[in-house]
Amino acid sequence: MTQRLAPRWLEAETFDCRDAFVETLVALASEDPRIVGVVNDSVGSSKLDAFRTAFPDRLVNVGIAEQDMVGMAAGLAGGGRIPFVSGAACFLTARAMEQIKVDAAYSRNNLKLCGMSPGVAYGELGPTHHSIEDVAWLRALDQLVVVVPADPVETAAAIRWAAAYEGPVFVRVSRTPVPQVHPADHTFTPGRATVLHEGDDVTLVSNGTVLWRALAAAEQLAAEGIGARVLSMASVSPLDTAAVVQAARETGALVTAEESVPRGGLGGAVAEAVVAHHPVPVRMLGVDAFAPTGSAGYLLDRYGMSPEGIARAARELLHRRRS
Amino acid sequence: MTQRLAPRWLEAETFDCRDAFVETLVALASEDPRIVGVVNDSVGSSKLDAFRTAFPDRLVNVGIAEQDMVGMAAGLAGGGRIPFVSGAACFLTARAMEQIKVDAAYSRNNLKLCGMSPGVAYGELGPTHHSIEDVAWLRALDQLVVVVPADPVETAAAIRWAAAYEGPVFVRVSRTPVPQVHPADHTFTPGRATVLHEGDDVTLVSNGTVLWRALAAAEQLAAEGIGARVLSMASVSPLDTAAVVQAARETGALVTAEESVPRGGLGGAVAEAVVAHHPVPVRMLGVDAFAPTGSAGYLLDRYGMSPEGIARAARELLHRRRS
Amino acid sequence: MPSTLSHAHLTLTRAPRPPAGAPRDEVVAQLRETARQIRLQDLALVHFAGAGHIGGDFSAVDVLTVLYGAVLDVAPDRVDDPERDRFVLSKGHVAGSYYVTLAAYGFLPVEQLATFLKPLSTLGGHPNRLHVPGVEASTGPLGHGLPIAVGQALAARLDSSPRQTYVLTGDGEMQEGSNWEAMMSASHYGLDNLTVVVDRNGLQQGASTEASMDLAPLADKARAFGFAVSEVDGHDHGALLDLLGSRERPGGRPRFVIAHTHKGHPISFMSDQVAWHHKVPDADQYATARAELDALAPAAGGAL
Amino acid sequence: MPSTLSHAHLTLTRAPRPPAGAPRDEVVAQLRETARQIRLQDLALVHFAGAGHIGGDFSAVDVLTVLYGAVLDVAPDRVDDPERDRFVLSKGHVAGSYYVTLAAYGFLPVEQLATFLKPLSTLGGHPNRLHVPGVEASTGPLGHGLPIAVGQALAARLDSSPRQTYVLTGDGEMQEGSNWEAMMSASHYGLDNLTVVVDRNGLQQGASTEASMDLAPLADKARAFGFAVSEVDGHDHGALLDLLGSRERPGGRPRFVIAHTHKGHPISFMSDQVAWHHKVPDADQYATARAELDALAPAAGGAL
Ligand SMILES: Cc1ncc(C[n+]2csc(CCOP(=O)(O)OP(=O)(O)O)c2C)c(N)n1
Ligand SMILES: Cc1ncc(C[n+]2csc(CCOP(=O)(O)OP(=O)(O)O)c2C)c(N)n1
Ligand SMILES: [Mg+2]
Ligand SMILES: [Mg+2]
Repeated sequence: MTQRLAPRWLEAETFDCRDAFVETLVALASEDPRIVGVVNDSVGSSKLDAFRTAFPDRLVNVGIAEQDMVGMAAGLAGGGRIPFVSGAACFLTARAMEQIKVDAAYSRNNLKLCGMSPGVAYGELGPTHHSIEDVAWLRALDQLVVVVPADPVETAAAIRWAAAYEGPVFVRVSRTPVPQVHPADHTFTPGRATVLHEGDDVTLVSNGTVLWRALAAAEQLAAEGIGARVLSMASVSPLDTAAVVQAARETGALVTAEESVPRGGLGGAVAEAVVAHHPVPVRMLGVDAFAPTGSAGYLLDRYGMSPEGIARAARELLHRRRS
Repeated sequence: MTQRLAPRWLEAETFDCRDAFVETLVALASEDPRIVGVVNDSVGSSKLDAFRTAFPDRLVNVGIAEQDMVGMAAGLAGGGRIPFVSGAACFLTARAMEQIKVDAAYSRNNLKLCGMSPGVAYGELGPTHHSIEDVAWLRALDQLVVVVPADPVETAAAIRWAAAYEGPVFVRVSRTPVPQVHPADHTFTPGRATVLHEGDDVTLVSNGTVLWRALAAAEQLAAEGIGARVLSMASVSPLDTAAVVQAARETGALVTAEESVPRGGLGGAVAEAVVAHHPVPVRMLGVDAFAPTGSAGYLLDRYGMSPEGIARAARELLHRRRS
Repeated sequence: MPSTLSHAHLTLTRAPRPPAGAPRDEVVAQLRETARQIRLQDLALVHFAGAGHIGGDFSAVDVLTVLYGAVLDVAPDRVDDPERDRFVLSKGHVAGSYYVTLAAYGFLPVEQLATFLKPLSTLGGHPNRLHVPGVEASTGPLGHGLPIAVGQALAARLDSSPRQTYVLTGDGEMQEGSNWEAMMSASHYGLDNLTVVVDRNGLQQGASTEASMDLAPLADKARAFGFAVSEVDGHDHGALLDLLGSRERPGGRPRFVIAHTHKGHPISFMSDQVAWHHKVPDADQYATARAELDALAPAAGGAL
Repeated sequence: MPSTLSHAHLTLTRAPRPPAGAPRDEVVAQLRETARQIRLQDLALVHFAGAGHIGGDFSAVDVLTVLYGAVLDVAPDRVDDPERDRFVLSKGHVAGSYYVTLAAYGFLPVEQLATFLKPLSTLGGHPNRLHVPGVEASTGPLGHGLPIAVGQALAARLDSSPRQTYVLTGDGEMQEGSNWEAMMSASHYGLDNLTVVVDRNGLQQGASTEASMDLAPLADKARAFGFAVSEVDGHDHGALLDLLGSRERPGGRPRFVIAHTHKGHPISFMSDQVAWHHKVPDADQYATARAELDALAPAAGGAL
């Protein structure tokens, strides 16, 4: 699937974004004593060992109990702490959905919800451990900022921003290896997208572990003379509606690609912005069903999100528009 | 707000859909001994007293424990029963989201999840008791049929269909009084919409307690010479994509109106279908934020879904398209 | 349709907190009278709003009054003081009696009570921490308050602060698993700065707890989850004051207080009647209930 | 990267169910040997797949073997029989040992085990009831199995059927509130046809249960929630057979069996080591573990 990748993607060093997450959190916590970690027996799976070593008293393990995890974190916030709640995205979101709705979003407690290994990152562990719905679920909630960073730089930026922001945030943190796609000085701003690749024929909107794949697709398309704009859209809620509308206006067609269910997810968000302001064709790629057994990489390819798959979707969309 | 309503809406008899729900369930249960009710201290709020009187041994109260409610229902299904799980939509969905994902959708257990008093039906009890996210949340789940009936006829039809269908279903059942909008012989088919009012200038897509308001809006628009097609879309997932695309093609603009968050909800579903097949402008109405204190009717009006509000949205959309 | 609440129905006056060192009898008498006033005012709120949860309101009023009147280290001018005590009303459906209690102790202007459940009022059917001064947690869905309170108590522990956390839950509410997760956490972390009070009125929404989903033996459950358990008459202001007011703490263990109460107490036709979970008194019932509460006024020589 | 599992590594042979009336000693010996075979096969599965949860696999194997070998009224040709017993593996992460157990008792072809975790295999990291014959519930998220089992047991009760329901949970898993909701329901409905077995290995994912979130006193908790509690050595096939195999039921109360086990048992370097929750044996460790299991073969005179 990757034979047409430009060498820089094939040779790129890849990163586990949990490392950037923890490194950033430790640095922030050294400066701000209010920061605490809250986990559900998930120190290892969140790679929080360094945090625990540095701040043994500021890592609260609630055991395997996700409702209590978010509820207690709300109480810690009420006591002036800034809790970073860190557990597998699938259980954090589905098991504590009502606490996220009421104790985080509605109550606007200062909670930072860090969904580890979202999407299909758990690969062969299967759909019970996949978290393909979290983006759609949490985007439906008023007041909550939903962030899907694409690489270690953006993960660190999102965590730094979240610590400084006074309010509830959900950030996905993936274990799936990704190359660095953003410049080292990249910052996170809610509701602000970044153009990572210029083009006027079609736009690829992506984030998370799929963004590098979209960039690789854009390079393939460029080689064929198709100018694909790549919009890096870590901020799913609020969405950068202006950037989407501008892309619709200037490129006339969009492909979205995400490691989640596009129904209501990034794809849905883009579709809603487009029909509200400048209707153009949108093709939504994502993991739209309970996946069969396979690794994360295998599944992303299978659901049409190999670089080649994304490029093909763009080509088909352009072809349909022309015909 | 309702001064321009045609007399038939002002004078119409209104119904609490829970009555049709229970009446239908009792009738079905008399014929099929596999049917059981499962509640979370919600016999009264689900109006299930008649069911309990008729089948005292077949009404399982799990207490105030929603995770257990859905899990036990899955076990009852594994024992050959057809459980109708009935509790306030807000708690049923948010509190048992992971059980709905895993035990209902992923496992395809034969569960009928009946979300009572969804949307803003609980009025002054506030956003903790509102269930404006359920449609977006459950639509994100693979395998689950999501139904939002509009009146007693459609509620009964959906419950009858759900009992006969072998698989997981979510049905909203509202307490908010609504007039009958469907003919007495109306049936429910997943993925099938019904045209309730003909028109070629604009389409109003709606369901649930908002549908009669959309019909009233269409009558207002008709009086002004604007032909508004009204699509009754109880089946949110699967969606009747063909009907939406046909409406987009034939009327060129759509307004969606629903008692839920349109982000990812009915509005989102329509937006996704439209951009995939025939991009046209869509205006999405719904309860898109945590609502202030107020009754259900007050809040629906406030969020732009009085008949006049819906008509206004349609007019604005047409105006924008023409300019 | 009841007419709307007018100024004449705002009978509540602000209750002074008893000065430190006041004799116990005086304090208890004052708490008893304040509780009676709170019930009178809450009754009017529910009657005129045409909605509310008067059964659970009235079973909780005495605990609320003792907490706000003599136990909690809180005050209207210190709602943001990090060192205030924390109180979480987990049974958020009794917002009516809670708002009245907050008004009695000066957290809300009494006039604001007239907006209860009105369009755009900040006094909605469940307390909202962003809109109501003194409210620590937005509640309503059962099973939220106890985990939050455990977090509050743990925060105090992390701060090495002596501040205390109290939480009031329903008994039916203890069927929620989230509460048992929180119970386990509280004892795991040895939070002896936490007091859980259960409003043990034996009724939930549709029936008795026993018939709905039996909680018994509740004390054994709490003990097995590591709590120091005590039981008390939840309408006895003196007993509540002695128990809740005591700053003695069982070493390393959180406290679990089973407050035996009656839903709808002390109204003859409401007490222990499940229907009054959220029934609204009509004009006759309103008058009767008022008369029964009036008869309990100190001047009338009555007692709750 | 381990090489892939080949036919030569499919060492498992189908274990016959002991005939009714077989002497206890023979049955126990057979169960012990089957458990050893299951461990050998599971070890290969995890080693070659490069993933799995071998610690929890090995603490659960003996309970699984006794249940499928001598207790459950189930059979490969009766997986749809409404009157079969029900078993729910709530600690779904030990799918590896569960698949091997199912293969040992004929629910799956042994060859199919070679597909464990391979792309598109039906034998994924957690059991799927739609794809694996004999699996009653799709599990993986902790805290699902017990509520489902309570529903199964209640269904039997509604049918006036003698069929039994068994569920195996992790001990860390008992921190989930959903389980305590289910415990309360089971005793409220008097489900003496339900047996909850807790794999009490004292470890969870990151540390001991004691350090993570203490469950003690677990027996008291279960008793306070209305269960008849017994404790047993979870690696003693005879004791498990006597306890689980007995059809005597405590009148009106569900059973709670605390099976004291060791994670990774009986491998010297795995036993009671939290790291082996989901560590994968490398080639050397694989060889050593095999040798240790081989030394326990009946011919070698060993015993688990
Ligand atoms: C999670 C959740 N499920 C259901 C409800 C609906 N509900 C509101 S009050 C109530 C009964 C509460 O009983 P209890 O806790 O005993 O309170 P009290 O008797 O003091 O009113 C129920 C079921 C709710 N508010 N939250
Ligand atoms: C709801 C949920 N939260 C977290 C996890 C991640 N997880 C998988 S296994 C495990 C530890 C389980 O410990 P225990 O129940 O004691 O099982 P055992 O020791 O028998 O392996 C955890 C936390 C999960 N599977 N489900
Ligand atoms: Mg009660
Ligand atoms: Mg364990």
